[in-house]
Amino acid sequence: MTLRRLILRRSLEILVIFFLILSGLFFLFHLAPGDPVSRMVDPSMSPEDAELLVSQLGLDQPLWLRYLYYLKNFCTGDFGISFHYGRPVVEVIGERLPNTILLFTTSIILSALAGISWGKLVAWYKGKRVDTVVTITSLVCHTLFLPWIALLFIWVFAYKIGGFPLNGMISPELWSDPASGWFVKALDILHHMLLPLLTLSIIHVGEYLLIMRSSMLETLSEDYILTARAKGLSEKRIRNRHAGPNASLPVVTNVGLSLAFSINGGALTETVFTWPGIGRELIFAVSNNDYPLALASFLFISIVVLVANLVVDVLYAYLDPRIRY
Amino acid sequence: METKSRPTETILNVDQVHKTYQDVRSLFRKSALTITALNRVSLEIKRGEVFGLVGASGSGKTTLARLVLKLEEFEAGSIRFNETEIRNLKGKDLKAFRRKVQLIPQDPYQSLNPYLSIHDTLLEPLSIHKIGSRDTRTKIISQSLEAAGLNPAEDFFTRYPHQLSGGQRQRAAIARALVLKPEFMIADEPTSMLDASISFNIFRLLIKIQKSQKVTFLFITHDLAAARFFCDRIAVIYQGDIVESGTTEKVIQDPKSEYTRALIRAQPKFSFAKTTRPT
Amino acid sequence: MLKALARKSHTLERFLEGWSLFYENTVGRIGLFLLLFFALMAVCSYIPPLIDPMYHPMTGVDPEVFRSTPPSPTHWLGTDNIGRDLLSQLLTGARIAFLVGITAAFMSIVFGTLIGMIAGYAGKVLDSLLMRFADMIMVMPSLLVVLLLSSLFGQLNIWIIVLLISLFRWPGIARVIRAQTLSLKQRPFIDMARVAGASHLRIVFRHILPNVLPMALLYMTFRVTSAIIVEAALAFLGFGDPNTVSWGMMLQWVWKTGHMFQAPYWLLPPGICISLITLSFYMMGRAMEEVLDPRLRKEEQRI
Amino acid sequence: MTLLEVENLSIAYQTRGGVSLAVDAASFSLEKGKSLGIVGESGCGKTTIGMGLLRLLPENGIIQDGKVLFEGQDLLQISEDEMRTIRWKKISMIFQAAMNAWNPVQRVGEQIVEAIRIHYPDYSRDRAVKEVEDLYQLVDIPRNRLFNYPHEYSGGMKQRAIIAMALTCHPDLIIADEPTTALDVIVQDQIIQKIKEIQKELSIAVIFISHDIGMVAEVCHDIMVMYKGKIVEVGKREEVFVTPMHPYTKSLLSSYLTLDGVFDFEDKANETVCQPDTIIDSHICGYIQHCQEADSSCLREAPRWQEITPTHKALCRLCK
Repeated sequence: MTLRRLILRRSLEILVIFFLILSGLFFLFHLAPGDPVSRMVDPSMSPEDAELLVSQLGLDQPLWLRYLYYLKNFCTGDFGISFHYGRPVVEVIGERLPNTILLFTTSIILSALAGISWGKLVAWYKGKRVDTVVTITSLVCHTLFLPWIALLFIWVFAYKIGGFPLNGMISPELWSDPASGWFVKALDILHHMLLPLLTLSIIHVGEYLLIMRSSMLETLSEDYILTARAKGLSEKRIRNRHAGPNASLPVVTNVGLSLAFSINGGALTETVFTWPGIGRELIFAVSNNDYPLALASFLFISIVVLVANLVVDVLYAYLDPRIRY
Repeated sequence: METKSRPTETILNVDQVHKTYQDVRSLFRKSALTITALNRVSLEIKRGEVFGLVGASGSGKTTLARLVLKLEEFEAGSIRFNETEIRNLKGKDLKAFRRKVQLIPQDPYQSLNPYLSIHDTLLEPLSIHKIGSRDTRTKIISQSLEAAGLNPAEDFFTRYPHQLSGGQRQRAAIARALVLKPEFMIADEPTSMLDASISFNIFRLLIKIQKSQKVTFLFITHDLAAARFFCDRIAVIYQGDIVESGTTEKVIQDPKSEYTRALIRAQPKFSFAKTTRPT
Repeated sequence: MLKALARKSHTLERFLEGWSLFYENTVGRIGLFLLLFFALMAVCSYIPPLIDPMYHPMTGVDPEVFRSTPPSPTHWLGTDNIGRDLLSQLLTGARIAFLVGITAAFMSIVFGTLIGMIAGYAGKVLDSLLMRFADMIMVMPSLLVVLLLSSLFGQLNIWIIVLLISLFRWPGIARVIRAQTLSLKQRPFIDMARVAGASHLRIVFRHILPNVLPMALLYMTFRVTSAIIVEAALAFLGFGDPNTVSWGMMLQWVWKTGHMFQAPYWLLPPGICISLITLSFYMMGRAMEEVLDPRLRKEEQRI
Repeated sequence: MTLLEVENLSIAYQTRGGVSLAVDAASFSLEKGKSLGIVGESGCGKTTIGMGLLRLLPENGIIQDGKVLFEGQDLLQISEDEMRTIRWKKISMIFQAAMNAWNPVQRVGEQIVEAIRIHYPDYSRDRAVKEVEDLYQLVDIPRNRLFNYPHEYSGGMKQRAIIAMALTCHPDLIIADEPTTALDVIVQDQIIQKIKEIQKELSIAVIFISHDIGMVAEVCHDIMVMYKGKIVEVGKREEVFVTPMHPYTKSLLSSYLTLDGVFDFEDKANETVCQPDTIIDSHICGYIQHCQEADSSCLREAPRWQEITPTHKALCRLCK
């Protein structure tokens, strides 16, 4: 199967899954105890506005019509008005989504790269002291409770030592200053991003490193490694050219499989560091009964996970010729 | 001693059996690849004989065995066992059929459930078919084990597969096939995983069983020499087609098909030894 | 003595062999001792309220304390801002963690094993349907879904949370068990059972189940950790069961009441406990994996 | 001229149960351009010898004692770096057909070119590719398959490509470890013929390891029979085949089924294989449980090497 065909097929599957999630959410919202109208319409709205919104969302129609309205509104990007912000939900999401993608993808890519390269080395020194120390450290890193370690980082680095911002993504005074150029702004974002990034990465590096280590050990007992040895290749070449690429395949698979779990961590990190991302928005919306926002945030988080899954699949097919042929 | 009763009676009749597989990997291609495992294969096995099916891996010989055992379905043709079509067997009839046809598997390391003791493994067919009381069951199990050359049988009751050697496991698998006293046994490359001297003893055991229990054998192998040793008649199968069949001696002495000739040519020659050693 | 007995019983023999391998494993041993420590904590959680009602983790308030106080002879770990004893909260937290972790993990194992075996054994349409369904659940962030549900259905009690966690965490196990079932199905002993006339039910429960059970138990330890983490995160975000104390909830209190910079004695213990209890289950799981997975101890078979 | 001389090679494996001896004081030699077959059951130590010669034992394998003199140089004494220059350039291997000897994510041609360029760093890539193409012609694989992935090859093709790779650096010795197991009978024969042909034409010495005594006899000048880690009989193939001396060799030959019935197998095969193994003193003959010729003296005394002809000898007290 060619790469293009694979992408097409996976995209199709993903569309179906997304459609199911979309429909599932609708029925959840409309069949849960309580009044669906009050969920979608801000109680503080004027009656005329509320009526307009009700007819726009089709909330006065029978269930199946409402469902069609819902699908149509999704396609046109109409998710209603956020109770809290008083603005169309899609605007809020549009602002938040890039921030989440920035933090999330950076941390996943960084930790996958670090996990693969360190795991490769550690496996090579199996049974030595380095191996034991690194393995146990990764175990500890992997099982650290994320919100707690985030609080700890804020307490230590931002409060005790200082030098790191306590929260947010930007320093407002710097951004309102017309004198600061794009480079300063980028640096400012990076400065704010460091602690959340570190938090997210620490959890993932541990996981990926452990997977890479055991995958590497398994690969080293494969027959083609023996061939490589018999060919007279140096150990380093065997490690980097033959064992490494094969061993990293399961790590890639695992990144894909645990993406949904990783996004949980992403949302928690955003919340603790008040990083203006979509995960934090969802948690905030749920706490404040801002249903339109919660619904839309969840949908977009699902889209992020699904697309990331697609990317991982394609990457895997690219790395393993047995998948595409 | 009973001489061959009605030697011409047919026990198994395979008629124009056709079986194809879809290549799973190309399921999403525009034209899904279909592999023909068996191409309108016909053969007839007489009661009491040893029939050999010789072919390379992937030639369809194991597929045929699985069809006869009713482990898989086939598209066209018919398989009749004792004049009964097995294709639509269900429920009670299927159970009765299962009692009469047994399999000696290829891989003794994989054919015994690692979590069952030898006794429990042999007990299972008896309890499925509700044969005998508790005491008679133990007796049947001992007899089967001893018939398969595991002496004394009681020593093996509590053992688990991983505590046995390869040859012993294969004997246990044979004993399991024997507990139901089948009429027809299929041996699917029963020695290909075993070392030469052990596999030779397994052959001898099978011959002994065949003689003493009057079982009909379908013997599946890739090795012409083994087929010659064991079989009355053989059929050579190549890529889903039976290219040749007849009595063993005739096929080997006077092969008609090109493939059979190639098979015979591929056998070790020992030309250096022939001249010095009497046959 | 034990060895003589073991020769008679296959299960016991395997268990003893596995146990000795497990115990030789440093990681496994550390995990086991940590776990025993937490079990002890959970057992001890019943003691403080018996000594004095003011040690009750939820309702007990020290009448002399009006704000969060550091460790003292009467409150070994200090108190929270309304004068509740932190130690007794911490001990109760251990109990809740065990309860949530083990029941949720057990339930997801039961779902996962059954669905995985059915999908793998039945194959064809049922297999693809079940696995697509599993894939769909797998791409849903469980924590966020539970959050969404709790906003729709109101405050969830601890049992509903456990049920929801297990409903969202079975697909991983189902996939593994399905893969194992598929490879078992290829193994000739399944064919042999069919040739002997065994029914599907018999094959699944007598021949496949015992072979996948060790793997299922192994995954249970990993599921315990994820269940504990999800529950703690929920509680941390304020969606826990308000009638129980959990470590996640303690963290939420210290965070929301703004004590995190002033009261390290309050911030540190719950976080350490959550991290360590998940670590201990994880370590046990890793050690078990090495015992169960023959590929990881290949050198033994190679002669 | 002697190419390889192995003296008293003992190799053991470290297991959880302790140290187990896999090869017990093996001594043999091989002339330049000749071929030697090692025959024995699985687990008799034949593969271990092959791996030991190249010092490619698994981590828990220990070479306890002995010398491996290759062109007069003891391979067990040189450093790992020096050993790497010996591997493939002087001694190469043809692996078991059942093994995944190819790295699944690299193109086959790439892997062969790598073997050349490691040992001849001054070769350009094009020159290396050219050489591989010639070798492909030699082993009858179409040139355009060179840069396919391993999974696109059939079993026989993979094996032929392995042979091509083994020849890349013009080695003096090739160790072929069960090169035809798991292949079809006809393909098996093709591979055997190919190895034979190459051995003759390029006059490369070959050590051919197999469980199949018939296969070994097809290819090799000399045959060495192993049982439970010990060499039990050595000789020219005619000698071993026509006048086998060790009871184990006899049983191997008598259980060998052939098309024309060269060997009479009816009477000699033993039925004692299923006796439970009991632990026996290590110094007495390891085959005693299955031996039909053993007498009471075999239980007391260690077996001795008996020389039948200058080239043919067996480790058995009874054969003369």
